[in-house]
Formats: sequence, C-alpha cells, structure tokens
Amino acid sequence: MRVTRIKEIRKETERIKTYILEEKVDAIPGQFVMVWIPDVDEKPLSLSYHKGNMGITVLAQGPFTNKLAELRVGDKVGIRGPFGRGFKIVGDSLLLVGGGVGVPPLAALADEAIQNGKKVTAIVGAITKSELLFVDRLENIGVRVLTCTDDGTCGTKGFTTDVLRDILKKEKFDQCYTCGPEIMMLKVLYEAKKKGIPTQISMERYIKCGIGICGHCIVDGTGQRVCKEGPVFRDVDVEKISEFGKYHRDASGTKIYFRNRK
Amino acid sequence: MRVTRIKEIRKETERIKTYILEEKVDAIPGQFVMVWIPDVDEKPLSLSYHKGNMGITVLAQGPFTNKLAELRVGDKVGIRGPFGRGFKIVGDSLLLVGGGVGVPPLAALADEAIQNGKKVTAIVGAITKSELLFVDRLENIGVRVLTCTDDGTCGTKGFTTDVLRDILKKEKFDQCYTCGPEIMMLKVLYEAKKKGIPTQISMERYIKCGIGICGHCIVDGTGQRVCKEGPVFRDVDVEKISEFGKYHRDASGTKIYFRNRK
Amino acid sequence: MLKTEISSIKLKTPLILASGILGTAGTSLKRIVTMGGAGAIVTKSLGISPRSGHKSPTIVKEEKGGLISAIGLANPGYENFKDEIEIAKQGGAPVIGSVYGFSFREYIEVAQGLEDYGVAAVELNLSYPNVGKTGAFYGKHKELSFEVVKAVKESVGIPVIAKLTANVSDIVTVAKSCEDAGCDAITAITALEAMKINVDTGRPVLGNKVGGLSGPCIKPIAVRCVYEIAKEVDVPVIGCGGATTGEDAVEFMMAGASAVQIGTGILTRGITIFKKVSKEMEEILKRGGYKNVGEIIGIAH
Amino acid sequence: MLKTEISSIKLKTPLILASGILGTAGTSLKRIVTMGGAGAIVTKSLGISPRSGHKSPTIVKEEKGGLISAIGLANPGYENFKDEIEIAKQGGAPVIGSVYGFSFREYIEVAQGLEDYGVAAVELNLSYPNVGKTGAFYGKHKELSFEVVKAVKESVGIPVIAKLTANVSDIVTVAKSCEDAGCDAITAITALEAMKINVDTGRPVLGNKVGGLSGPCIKPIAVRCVYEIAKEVDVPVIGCGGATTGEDAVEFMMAGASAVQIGTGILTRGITIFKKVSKEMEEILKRGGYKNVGEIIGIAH
Ligand SMILES: Cc1cc2nc3c(=O)[nH]c(=O)nc-3n(C[C@H](O)[C@H](O)[C@H](O)COP(=O)(O)OP(=O)(O)OC[C@H]3O[C@@H](n4cnc5c(N)ncnc54)[C@H](O)[C@@H]3O)c2cc1C
Ligand SMILES: Cc1cc2nc3c(=O)[nH]c(=O)nc-3n(C[C@H](O)[C@H](O)[C@H](O)COP(=O)(O)OP(=O)(O)OC[C@H]3O[C@@H](n4cnc5c(N)ncnc54)[C@H](O)[C@@H]3O)c2cc1C
Ligand SMILES: Cc1cc2nc3c(=O)[nH]c(=O)nc-3n(C[C@H](O)[C@H](O)[C@H](O)COP(=O)(O)O)c2cc1C
Ligand SMILES: Cc1cc2nc3c(=O)[nH]c(=O)nc-3n(C[C@H](O)[C@H](O)[C@H](O)COP(=O)(O)O)c2cc1C
Ligand code: FES
Ligand code: FES
Repeated sequence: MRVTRIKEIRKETERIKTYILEEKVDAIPGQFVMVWIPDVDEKPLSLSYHKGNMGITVLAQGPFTNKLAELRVGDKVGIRGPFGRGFKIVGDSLLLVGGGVGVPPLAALADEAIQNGKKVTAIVGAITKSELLFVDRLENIGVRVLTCTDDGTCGTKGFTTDVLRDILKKEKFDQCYTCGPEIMMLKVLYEAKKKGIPTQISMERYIKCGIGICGHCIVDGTGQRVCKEGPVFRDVDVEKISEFGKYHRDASGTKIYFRNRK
Repeated sequence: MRVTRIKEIRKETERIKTYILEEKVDAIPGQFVMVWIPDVDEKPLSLSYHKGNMGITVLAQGPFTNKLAELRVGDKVGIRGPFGRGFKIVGDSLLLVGGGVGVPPLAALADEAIQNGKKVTAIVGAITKSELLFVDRLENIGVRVLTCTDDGTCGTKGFTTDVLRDILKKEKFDQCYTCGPEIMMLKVLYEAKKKGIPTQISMERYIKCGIGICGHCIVDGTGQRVCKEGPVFRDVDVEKISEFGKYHRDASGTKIYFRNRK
Repeated sequence: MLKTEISSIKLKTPLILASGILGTAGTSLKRIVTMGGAGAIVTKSLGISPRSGHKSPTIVKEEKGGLISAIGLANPGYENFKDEIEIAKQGGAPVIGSVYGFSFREYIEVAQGLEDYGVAAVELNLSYPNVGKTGAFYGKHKELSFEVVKAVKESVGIPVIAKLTANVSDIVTVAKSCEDAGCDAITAITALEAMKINVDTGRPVLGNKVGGLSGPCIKPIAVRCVYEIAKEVDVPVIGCGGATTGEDAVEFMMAGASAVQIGTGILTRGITIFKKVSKEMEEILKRGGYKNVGEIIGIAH
Repeated sequence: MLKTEISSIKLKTPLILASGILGTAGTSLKRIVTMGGAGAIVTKSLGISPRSGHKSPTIVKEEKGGLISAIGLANPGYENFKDEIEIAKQGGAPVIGSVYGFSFREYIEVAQGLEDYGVAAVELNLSYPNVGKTGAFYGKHKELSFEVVKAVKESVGIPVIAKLTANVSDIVTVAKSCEDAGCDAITAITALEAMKINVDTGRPVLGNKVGGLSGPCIKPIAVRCVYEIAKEVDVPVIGCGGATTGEDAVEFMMAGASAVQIGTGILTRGITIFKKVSKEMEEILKRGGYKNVGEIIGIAH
C-alpha cells in the first residue's frame, strides 16, 4: 500500500470526476488499481490515465465513490497496483465501444493506440448528453468519436450497440474493445463476432484482494480470476465463461443475476 | 544451514584429521565455517582448504571434535558460512607462525600467497614430531618451513617464538601472520613489533551464532565481535583489545583467565 | 511416491488447498485440482447464511513473504454452495468442506448440510483471527474446542478435521482436547493475529484493523506447532502455514504432518504450485533415498 | 525531534537495543550507544548464576527475514555482570537490566543486585521460548505474571518493565495484570516459539529443537500486540519484534508504543542501525508535518 495525494480533480459530468494523482505510473491500458480511502474502504478502479501521473475517473454511486467525490486536491489516498491484464493492441484499425464508466480504460487505450499510430474509432454512449464521457479528450487526440444517448440529446438516439451494428455494416475493423454494462458487452461481442472481428472485453466482478488469492472475483466456467487473468479477456475466453452476461457474485459470493437480460 | 557429505578423510597426526567436504567454496584464508553434526553440536572451524572442495582440519579434544573423528566418508554434516574476516596478503615476503591447530588457516593462507607469487616462510610448532601439522603440504607448494618441537624430536627444540626471535635477527619480512595458542600469539606480536613487522592475528573466542548477533564472541576493549570483525585482526586493533592474552569468555560469558600467562 | 491417506481419504499427493484461498467457487476449486495439481481441496469456510465479510482493504502484502488478510468469513452460506461442491468434485480430488459457526448449532447445521452435498470430510474452522469477539474464541479454549468437535462428530458420518490456531498459550492441550472429542485429524495452523499501520496516514490498513498473517514468515511457527502436536496426539496432523516449496512440505512432514495445506504460496508460485511442490518433494525424497512419502512422516522426532 | 521519556527515563532517541543481542559484554553495550546510536540498551537476560545455555546450533537464519534462536539464557550470572554494567554506562545512555528467574526469589535477587549496580530500570523477561518447562511459563499466565511483577516492584526502587510473549491466547489480559501489579512499562513482544527442520538429515537444526522466531517476519504480530495493549493499559508500551527501518519504528509508535526495541535488525543493517533508523524516522516525521515523535504515539487508534 502506497499513499499518494490528489494532484488535480476534473469534473467530467454531473456524477463523474477524474482524479489525477501525484504518483507516477507506467501501466497497460485496461489495468486497474485498488484505491484506499483510510477508514472508509478500498475499491478497484481502472486507470483512465496510465502513463505519468496516474488518473482514475469515477462515477459517484455508493458509499466509497461518494466519499471519493468529497475529497479535495492534496488529500491522501492509498494505492495498490496496477493489477491485472490490460488490453492488447492488435491490428491497425481499432473500434472501441464504451458505455458509462466503461469509457475510462478505453480512453487510456485510445491514448496508447494513437501514440502507436493506430486508427481509432470510439462509440461512446450515455443516458443523456451531459453524461457523455471523454468525447472531447478522444477527439482532441484524433479519435473518431461516434456518440449516442438514450434520450437523443447528442449523437444517435439509442444504444451503443445500435451504432455498432450500423457502422459494422459499412466498415471493417481489426479489433474491437469494449467496456461497460455486461449486457451491452454481450451484445457487442455478438455483433463483432458476426462480422468476424475479434473482441477484447473488460469485465467487472467483485474484487477484494486484487492479487489473485482470495477468489472473490472468480468466474464460472473457467474458474479464472478477473483480477489476475482479467479484467480484460479475449472473446474466445469469454465464451468459456459460463456466467458472462448471466450473473456475477456479490461480496458474500452469492450469485446475482443481471436484471435486464434479454 | 546446508548439508554436505564428507568426501575424504586424511589422518594428519594422532589426533588431527582433515575432512574434505563435497561442498565447494571460494573463501578467504582465515575465514571459518560453522560445522553441524545433527543431534550433537555445532562448532567453528577454520577452513584449511578454502578453494574448491572445502576442507577443515580438526583436533579431537572434546565431545564435538571426538564425534567428528568418528564420522566416515559419506556421512553428512551441516555447514554455515564461511564467516568472518580472513587474512589480507600484504607485501611480498610473508612469515607465518602457527602452533597446534592454529596451522590450518595458515596453510590455506600459504596456498593463496604462493599462488600469488609471494615468498612464504612458515614456523610450525608442536609438542612432538608426530604432532607437527602440514609440514609436507607446505614444503610441497614451495614454502620454507621451520619446525620446532617441545621435545626436540624434530627441528628446533623449543617454542615457535624461539625460532621466530632467531629468524627475525637475520631476516626481514613484510608481514607476519599468526594463529595458535593466545599466549604464543601475544609473544609473536611482541617480537614482530620490535622489528617493525605488521602482524595479523587470528583469534579464538567462544562462537555461538557466527553471524554477529548474539554477542558471545565479543572482546573487551573494543566491543568487537570475533565472528564478524574477526577472527583475523591487525596488530593495531589487537592492541586495543584489552582482554587479549589475558582472558576469554566461556559459553556462559564468564571470564576465564589464560593459565600460563607469563 | 507421493500417494498418501488421511483417515481413509486417499490423496494422490499430500498437498491440499487451504481454506479461503480461491475457494469461493466450484470452478475454481476444480481448476486447482485439474490445472494446479492439488491432492485435495478445502472450500472457503461456510456458515449458515450469506456474509459479506469485512470492508476492504481485506488484504495487505508484507514485504517479507507475508500476507495479512481480514476477509471476515465472506461466504454465500452453505446452501448456496451445493452446486459449487458438485462442480468442485468433478476435479476428481476429495473436497473438504470448511465449516464455521457462531454457535454449536450452526457448526452442526453446516457440517450436516455439507455432508449431504457429498464432501469427503469437514474441517472445522475453530478460530478466525479477524472476526470480532463472536466465534473467534472456540479454538482458544480447550473446553469449547472439545464441545464443538464432539457435537459435530456426533452429527455426521464423515471424517471431522479440527483446524487450530497458534494464538494460544499451548496448542498441544487444545489438540489433545480435539482428539479426545473424537476428531479424525488436526490441521495446524490458521493465520496468526497481526496488523499493518500505514505510516503516511497513521491509519490501520485493513478494514477490520486486525487480520491474519499467513505465508512463508509463519512457517517456522507452524512447523513447531505440528512437531509439538504430532508428538502428543495419534490422529494425523495436516500442516498449514507458509508452505511454498517442496522443502517446506517435506519439513512439515518430517515434523509429523501426514499432509500439507498450501494457501498463500499461490501468490508467488501460481495455481500450479501443487504440481511444482509435488515435483520438488519427489526430488528431495529421491535424494534422501526414500521410496514413499510416508517414510518421512515424523522422522524429526 | 526524537527525544522521549519512558517512566522518567530520558532517551535521546526512542530506539533501544533489545535484550540478548550483543548484550553479553559491557564494551559491546557501550559501543552500541556510542557507535550505534541507541537511545538505551538492555543487557542480556541475567540470572542468579552462570549458565552455558543450549547446545549449538543456537541460531538458524530463515530466508524470509527471520532468525530462530535458542541461546538458552546463557549468561555469566548477575554478579559477574557488575563490571559490564559499569562499562556499559560509560556510553552515556540508560542501561536497562534484563532479569530472568526460575522462581520469584531469583527474580528479586537479580533485580535488586542490578539496582545496586546502577541500572536505570529492570526489564523482566517473563517468557523464554526455548528453555524447557522451568520458568518458561510465567508470562503465559496472568496470575504468575502479576505475582512476579509485584514481588520485584516491591523490592526495588527503579522502574520495572514487564516483557511479554505473544504465545498466549490473549496478551491484553496478561498486560493488564502486569499493570495492576504495578509495572512501569510493558515491552511487547519477545521471540515467538518456532522450529526449523533440516530436510537433508530429517533433524531439527537447533540444539534445543525449539527456538524463538525474531526479525521482520514477526513485525505484523508485534504491531498488533502493541496496538491491542496500548488500547487497554495506561503505562507506556515499548514495541519489540522485527523493527528494522524508520517506517517500522514509526508503525510501532503509531500503534501506541512510546519506544521501540531493535534486535535482529542488526543482522541486516549493522550496529549503526539505531542511527540509520533515527534518521529515517525524522524524515518520516518531517514529511508528515510532525514536530516531535511524541505526537505520533498511538495515533492509529
Ligand atoms: C476492474 C474494475 C474496474 C473498475 N473501474 C471503474 C472505473 O474506472 N470507474 C468507476 O467509476 N468504477 C469502476 N469500477 C467499479 C467500482 O469498483 C465501483 O463503482 C465501486 O466499487 C463502487 O463502490 P461504492 O462503495 O461507491 O458503491 P456500492 O454501493 O458499494 O456498489 C455500487 C456498485 O459497485 C459494485 N462494487 C462495489 N464494490 C465493488 C468491488 N469491490 N469490486 C467490484 N465491484 C464493486 C457493486 O456490485 C455495485 O454494482 C470498476 C470495477 C472493477 C471490478
Ligand atoms: C574461529 C575459530 C576457528 C577454529 N578453527 C579450528 C580448527 O581449524 N581446528 C580445530 O581443531 N579447532 C578449531 N577451533 C576450535 C574449535 O572450535 C574447538 O576445538 C571445538 O569447538 C571444540 O569442541 P569440543 O566439543 O570438541 O570440545 P570442548 O571440550 O567443548 O572444548 C574444547 C576447547 O574448545 C573451546 N570451544 C568449545 N566450543 C567452542 C565454540 N563454540 N567456539 C569456540 N571455542 C570453543 C573450549 O573453550 C575449549 O577450549 C576454532 C575455533 C574458532 C573460534
Ligand atoms: C485470503 C485468505 C483467506 C482465508 N480464509 C480462511 C477461511 O475462510 N477459513 C479458514 O479456515 N482459513 C482461512 N484462511 C487461512 C488459511 O487457510 C491458512 O490457514 C493460512 O493462510 C496459513 O496458510 P498459508 O500460509 O499457506 O496461507 C485464509 C487465508 C487467507 C490468506
Ligand atoms: C540471539 C537472540 C537472543 C535473545 N536473548 C534474549 C534474552 O536473553 N532475553 C530476552 O528478554 N529476549 C531475548 N531475545 C529476544 C529479543 O530481545 C527480542 O524480543 C526479539 O528478538 C524480537 O525482536 P527483534 O525482532 O528486533 O529481534 C533474544 C533474541 C535473539 C535473536
Ligand atoms: S479479488 Fe481476490 S482473487 Fe481476485
Ligand atoms: S558468535 Fe554470536 S556475535 Fe559472534
């Protein structure tokens, strides 16, 4: 556990903030860190900035993330990691599909890919315009960004998967990357597979130790650990994860079925 | 603790044997190892062969060394070390003065010195001819050996210090090295000093840990540890060791005064 | 060469996955047998109902080969574990169900439930270094240990293993009580009560403040416990605590263990640690001229 | 910045040499102050008469920053230590006399003797992990600990420090008993009962078979003990067990220690460890914005 200070806080949307920390990092996009607020809790968060000063981008949605939202520049947080396997850049034309706070690791991936001279297209979705994450950031570095909102306030009215289906009719990509709600990722996997595009998926499961020892993040079918063999999995691996898109486990290990499974 | 086997046993005198072990070593002459006989005890012994297969040369004089004398080729012993500071080769013409089982580390030193093209003279003393140690070994590698025995059965009749006084009248040496009974070493130091020859002394004190932590081998005056800052000390350091030639401490730490102090 | 038996449970290798390490899901347990090479596996400790455990951090790594953990008995409750045991058994190695309880009745209920689900034995977790006052104390008192073991032993037909803590004045007395109460084997030891404070914040790191120290740094303590217990009891002893190499496992067995559990070792050597350690054990046995691992049990006495 | 006080004993730095490490001769103790930079020193544990201790090996190094030792209370007897104390005092730092006994009377005799020789305080070694049955048990029973402390306290005028073992079910109860008996400070902890078996011979390495585990690997256990004791008692607590760096010492003090003893750390960092750790502590304190080391005592609570 290393302790670092918050160097900068950027308000991204109403409930999402980016925290740039004093600690420097040299990680792989898709890797996560365990962030500790003393006396509060410790939670897994993807790196949204993976080189130089590390950055995380967090949606305030519960006790820990709300507490994080109260912190100020100069406050201390603890860090373990980076942990897990990140995204692998394959091919030249990459398609990123992100929903909600699934976008941060994809933004880091975009940074890395553009740096390496790749062509990057990103589909970014949210409920409404003000919730769209990192659109400017992505465009500024040269990513082609396609947005969509549930309410049509920006970009296509509809889901990322609708945009995806559309673009896949017209264009070809070497690799697809997705992070967001599992049901969305399930569909992305399906659409990309139909077109023969390999996909890399960043999964979320309940993380406790982050170092592959406690077993809380294990997925059924393969018995793999999301914190160690993941969080990024290749489509071929995900297909062997029998619980993917069906259920995950809570802090006790009890199965929780995804609600809006269609 | 590493366990090795006895590779070869050589009977040197009635009560002294050399044990060549399977374990290889690359040590400095004057360094010692802790030798363990399981369920018996563990004791410090100087390396008599300090390169390649390690060798120790031991006088059977008590429970441990008698037990060692019963061991056969192929038997297992435990080894820790080499530990401590060894002899430093200084100058070109070296004089070695050894009594009894003080000769083994000096023999290793002679090996090293001859290898380095030095001129080596050794005064080797014992009670009687059959107890003289390593005379052939030393002569074979080109050391000039002067022997003496208490009973005159070989070489000069008398002590090493008598031979020393004689030779120092006629010859000059760059450095003197001594190991043996402390009273002998005290005199060697005195004689060499009179002639302005720097001396290195290998001291014996009760060794338990061998790694400088327990404090059993501490010498008064400097508070140094024989197992760590020694066993080899330079004359200038020995002069600050107030107990040198006066007393040592037993296993309990109680002071034991040397008997034949003159 | 490594085949062995613990109270009629046959093991291909004496190396067993310790409770609470990757033991939350059946697929994981199965993988630790098929891919990892474990001779048997112990489930996460299970109670009567789901429990989320302590707040995070639940684990902190010590530089010196140690881990301090305070998971807080997070588990889905034994009933939710029925399917997991089914899957775990597909690995082909004996599945041992770990049981905790906050009362005798709870221990009995869970043990009986697990027996119904087909575990080969139950291991009673008698002491949790990191769960408040409740329940943490059974293993600290010989009388309470006796009662729990006896109660469970009378309620199930499968072997009952008592898992002990070294956080006691005299582990041998507790071990003897468990033997008197009829346990079929003893596992020694569980993690030791420990703590980490972060100096930059002045705060304890673990959500629960106190946790259990496991890994190589506790091995000398665990070996001593196994040695002392094996000297005084007749039931088989299962060594646990820091075993990471073949040498460690052999050391435990020479001290008197009939089998050895591995947990934290997975951190440094991965899931296949069981295969690796088995191979290393075979090499040590060959070097020492032994034909069967059984020959070394307790030879240090 | 590091100046502190333990029951009116003034220390230039809160770092104290632990008993039994290089504490056999006065010159060594003096050297650890003048050259090493210790704030105070504790002598080797002294008894009524000379004792050679156990057969060797008396010490075995564990790879993971630990040492298992079984010196067996080798010491020349307190009377032979009079001159050593005289010399040790020349270092200019308080000399604390460590006392062991196989009866209350022995404890009293040695403590009184050492008081006469001018020690600043006595530390009662209540538990020796490696000396047979005799005497090893005082610190394992709150009643016996109470009686020993009380007996010595009534016999001497200098501060009495009780040194505790963590090889008990509940160290807090023992600590409270010692406080009730009137001790002026508590040192926690001494080495933990442990063992090493050599796999090539199948034999225990230590002459005494069982020894005490010290060094970095026991630090998380020692910190936990200090934390728990400091929460419940009012007398100062002296942390001991594995402290090797400034961070370790600060961790102990944040857990509630008023001073920290260092022993095994000398193995890796040499005699000047006290100077090095003092410097590291100052850096951590500065970084944290503290002016005096007293400010951090117990802040983790
Ligand atoms: C690999 C990984 C990367 C993540 N990256 C980000 C990110 O970049 N930005 C972001 O905002 N969020 C991210 N999350 C999710 C983040 O961990 C949760 O938002 C956070 O744990 C919520 O905690 P809370 O106390 O605020 O809310 P709670 O009310 O406790 O929980 C809210 C939601 O978060 C989930 N959750 C709670 N604790 C954990 C946990 N320990 N592990 C996994 N999920 C948990 C719950 O199941 C629930 O769905 C990531 C999760 C994982 C596993
Ligand atoms: C650095 C060093 C190098 C040595 N090298 C040699 C050597 O090359 N050959 C050799 O024959 N002997 C050597 N010795 C001496 C050897 O350690 C003793 O002969 C041995 O310990 C005797 O043990 P014992 O049980 O046989 O006899 P004991 O009857 O126990 O003792 C006989 C003598 O050895 C001394 N002794 C016993 N134990 C120790 C101990 N742990 N440390 C130091 N002295 C002890 C006693 O004080 C006594 O004088 C060396 C000693 C030291 C300190
Ligand atoms: C993350 C973790 C969780 C654990 N959970 C349990 C548990 O649920 N039940 C149990 O009896 N022991 C549990 N333990 C203790 C281990 O089973 C084992 O006794 C201890 O870790 C020492 O062995 P090791 O050093 O090989 O890990 C846990 C240990 C760790 C590290
Ligand atoms: C070689 C050695 C000898 C010891 N002798 C004593 C002793 O005589 N009396 C005592 O109270 N503690 C003794 N101890 C225990 C230490 O004082 C200390 O409590 C323990 O080693 C933990 O601290 P450390 O990890 O800093 O060494 C000894 C420890 C060692 C390693
Ligand atoms: S969170 Fe513990 S194994 Fe992944
Ligand atoms: S023998 Fe222990 S310090 Fe030298």
